Amino acid sequence: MTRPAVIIWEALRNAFKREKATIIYPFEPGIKPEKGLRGAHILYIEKCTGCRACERACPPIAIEMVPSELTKTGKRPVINLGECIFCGLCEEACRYDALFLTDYIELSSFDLGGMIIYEKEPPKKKEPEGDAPKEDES
Amino acid sequence: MSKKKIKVASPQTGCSACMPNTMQIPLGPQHPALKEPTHFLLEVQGEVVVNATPRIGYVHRGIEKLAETKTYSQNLTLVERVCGICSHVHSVSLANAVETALGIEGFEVPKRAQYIRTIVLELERVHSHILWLGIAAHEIGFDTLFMLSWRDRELTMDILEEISGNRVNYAINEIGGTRRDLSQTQIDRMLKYMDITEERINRYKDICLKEDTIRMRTQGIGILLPSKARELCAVGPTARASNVKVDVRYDDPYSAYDDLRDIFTVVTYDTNDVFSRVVVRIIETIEAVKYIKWLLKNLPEGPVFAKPPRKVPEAHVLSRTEPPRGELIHYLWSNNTDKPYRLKITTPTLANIFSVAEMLRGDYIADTTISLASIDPCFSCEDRMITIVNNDRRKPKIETWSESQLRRYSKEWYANKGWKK
Amino acid sequence: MSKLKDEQEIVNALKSHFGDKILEAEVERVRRIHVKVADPDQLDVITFAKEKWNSWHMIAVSSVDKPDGTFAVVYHYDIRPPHGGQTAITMNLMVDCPDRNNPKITSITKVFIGAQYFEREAHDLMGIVFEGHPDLSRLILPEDFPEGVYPLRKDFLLEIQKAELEKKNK
Amino acid sequence: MVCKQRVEKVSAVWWILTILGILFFPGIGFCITFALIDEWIDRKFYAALQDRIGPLHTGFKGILQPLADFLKLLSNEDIEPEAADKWGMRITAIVALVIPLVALLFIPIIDTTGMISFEGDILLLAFLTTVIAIAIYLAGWFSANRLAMPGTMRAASQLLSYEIPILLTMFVVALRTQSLNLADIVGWQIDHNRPTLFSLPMVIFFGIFLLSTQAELERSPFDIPTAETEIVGGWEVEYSGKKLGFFRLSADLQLLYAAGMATTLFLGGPTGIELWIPSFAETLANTPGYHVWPILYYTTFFLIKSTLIIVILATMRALMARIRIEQFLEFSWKWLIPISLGLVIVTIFWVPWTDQVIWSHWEGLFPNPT
Repeated sequence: MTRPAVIIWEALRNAFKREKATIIYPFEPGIKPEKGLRGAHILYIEKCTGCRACERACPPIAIEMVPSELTKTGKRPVINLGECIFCGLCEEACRYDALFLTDYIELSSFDLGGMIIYEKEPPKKKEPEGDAPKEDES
Repeated sequence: MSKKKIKVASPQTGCSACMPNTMQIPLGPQHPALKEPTHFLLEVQGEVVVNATPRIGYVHRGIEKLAETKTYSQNLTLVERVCGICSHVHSVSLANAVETALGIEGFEVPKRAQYIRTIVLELERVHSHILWLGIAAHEIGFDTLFMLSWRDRELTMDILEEISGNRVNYAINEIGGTRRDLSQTQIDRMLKYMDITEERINRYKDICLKEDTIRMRTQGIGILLPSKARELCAVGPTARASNVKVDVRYDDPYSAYDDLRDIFTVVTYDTNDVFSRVVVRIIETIEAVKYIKWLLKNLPEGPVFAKPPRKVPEAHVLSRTEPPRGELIHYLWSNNTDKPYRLKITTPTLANIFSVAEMLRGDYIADTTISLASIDPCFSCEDRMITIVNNDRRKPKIETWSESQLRRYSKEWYANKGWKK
Repeated sequence: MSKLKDEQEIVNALKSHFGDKILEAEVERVRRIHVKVADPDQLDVITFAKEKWNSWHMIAVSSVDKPDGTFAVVYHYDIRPPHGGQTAITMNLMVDCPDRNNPKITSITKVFIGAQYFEREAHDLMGIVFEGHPDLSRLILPEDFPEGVYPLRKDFLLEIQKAELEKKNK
Repeated sequence: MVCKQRVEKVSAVWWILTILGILFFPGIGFCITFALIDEWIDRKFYAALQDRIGPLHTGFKGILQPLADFLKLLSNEDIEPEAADKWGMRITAIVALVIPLVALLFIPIIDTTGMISFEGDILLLAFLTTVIAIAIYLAGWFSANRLAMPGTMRAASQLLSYEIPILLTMFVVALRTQSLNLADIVGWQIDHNRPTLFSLPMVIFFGIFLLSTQAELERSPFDIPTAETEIVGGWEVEYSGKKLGFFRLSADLQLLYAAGMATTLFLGGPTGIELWIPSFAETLANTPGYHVWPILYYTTFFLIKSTLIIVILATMRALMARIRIEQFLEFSWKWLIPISLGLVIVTIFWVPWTDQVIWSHWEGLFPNPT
């Protein structure tokens, strides 16, 4: 037995429901799993040896090695999040536990340079580099 | 009406000279009903389509060529990007091919990894089919069903995000197993969510079977007879809706489908039209939920990853898998290095696009989009290579630009415009 | 090898029916058999398989630029097993095109209309001419793509490959 | 009646009041404002049916969103194709905006009579609705587009075949109330102490009217001429910028006009309490203050009733899939028109009799205070 407007009661129930399915995202927090997200990188420069394993593993060539005084081999990675595909291969390739993916996923920037993190040489100190990269303020 | 006999284009070529009393209407490359660019040139008489000529390749990105320059583990992430919706099945297919080649040397993938892969595959099928249901409802102007079905799809997406760390490109596969294991709390939550999903899909099945207007719009249009479906190599739900019993999960079991054979049913339906495809997809979703529950309950213990050797011995491997849309082929030639010699990918849409041209013939214009959507098209193919004819009049030449050249060009262009970097 | 009985039977049937025409025929692994024939014979093999085992499914057509500089076209054909078993067996039917400058092969579309788009794709990207194909116009590449440039051939290099080559030469 | 007093005093004050009335209240300004709010109600309720929130950020709960959309369209670039008839496109856009505005002046909103009211105005309104259909047809024709042509043809056939049930409904109400004047139709409902809706064939005609209205307004599920996923917007595919803004505003005004028409014909127009307590009308007229209280009272009831109609139309929008044009026309010619024609005959011959029977029951429910 077919008839038109089968969905009517469900639709009316929805209409007078208080909680709608929409999440007003930037104003309300979105649903996020507790752990395991792959977001922006965090680099512990004092553990990094500049072995280039992450550069070799990176499929979209988003990691570039630049000269540095802080590591053994004199190189350190610079990560371009604009080209990164967040696959996590670099995290796996790193044998010295220096590079991790954090769960910081709300990345945006108004210019191309804003997406490159760890571009400047960090100051020489023993504490690990700060938290996840800050959003560009321009 | 003129007495000239209307010459219908031969199915062999799919194109013909313009017929009398026809008007050509382009469908695509940009069209509100198409989520991805493709082009169909429709010849219509009044509201009736007499001929349709497809043209594809607007999203050709050169993945097959690019795959030859990357290592196998990098390629897994590359082939995931062939398609945004059925991404996992591509990486499973490639991983299967590589592992089969490694199997010559006695390499084996842990059972638990196979199960987790299959769970993700079926979750992907659930979310893809619900997504398709929403799109189909949108094409026939039933936006309420579209919104509600996509709301319920979020549950599946949340599960996938939780177990893999990403909503679209899961990157859960690795050659030799999976990267992540399932914890007991995750399994319990998945079982709970699957119950809700099953209830909702049964509700949609009810709606689709009982709603009059859906039947009016889907019955008797986009007809693909079984004989035609066989002749034109239709695959997947498109073929199964034409009552052709073909399903790679059953015919050529991979991953954990070998163990599923006892409870597996190949869903077919025999009205050969769009309605048949709707029914097949919905019932397949219910079946997929059943398989997920079975796999979760019978998940074997053990490791999820075995370290593979870096180099893959020389072999020609054909890996067949069944994405939500049809049949996916990865044909791999390895040559004893860590990079493939040749990787051939055939996506289900390429196999089905010929059937669409057949379906459209004789239908109304109003039905073209739902007929086209009924195969769940996914136009993802190859290279982003742009040809630019330079403006030098004395030496006109065609240049082929690669993506990085284009990027460099765009950066320079923006720099000239005074933009920041 | 009782496990591969069906596969062996198909190979034997093909060998006994075609004799010398089959250049190579072997069971690769479970549910995969490999057959190699010379140019026009693939039509006969496919027609034979179609009629004898009531098979109808052409899975895909691949084209390969082989390491020795010639091309090969591989037809992947789904054969329903002879004893009504439940799994399907895939035949990889390889055909060589020995002439690199003028690769030609007889089209399978006479037997299988459905293989038309697979062959057009191979023509577009690898430059193999399928004789007897009804319509070999461009399918994937744009219309203004330069003639005679085929992206999937090994002599077409991407930028990354060019850079690698330069490194090696240095 | 209030109106008649006003007509007798043709003076400078009367002229100024009339012109202000046409321009602001209850004329163009009020109608456009209320039409935009109507669109907001429509969108909000449609969203709620689909478990969404709908417009949210512009103004209170997004109430200014339709206005913002309209202003945005006004500021957009206006593209006119080479091959199109440019003046034709411009004029049809303006005509499409003007006609519903004119038609709205006939609807009784702040009084039991409209701004303009004469014997036989219902005929003029019937004519104006047809002109809208022709304007839409010409709009598609002038734009000279391949995708617009099927849309135009669909629009023409759909609008013309659903015009007939609407006209039949309008005339059956006129037959029932023995008048071709909207003011008299409202007056009849006050005199008989009930809306026209509460008599047997009228309920069915109310349904037919709403269905055909939905089809006339080209709203989902009957948005066949402008189906976005099929023919990319149909007849309005080539319209952009200001002209599209005009068409959108015209659609809102048509929605308000249709709601007003349904209110007037079936729900007793802007009247409320006096439908059951006839003496209330006199009390209202004798309240202190120059026409302020009656105007507020009538406007409020009109708003409530038309909003109800709009909510019904919005619900209708969410329930079904869009059906094909030929199925839809078949439905009109094979079912809707024969049924309404049959019911017209029923009304002519049988209603005076049944009316008495039914009304005798109603009388028991609402005792007459006089």
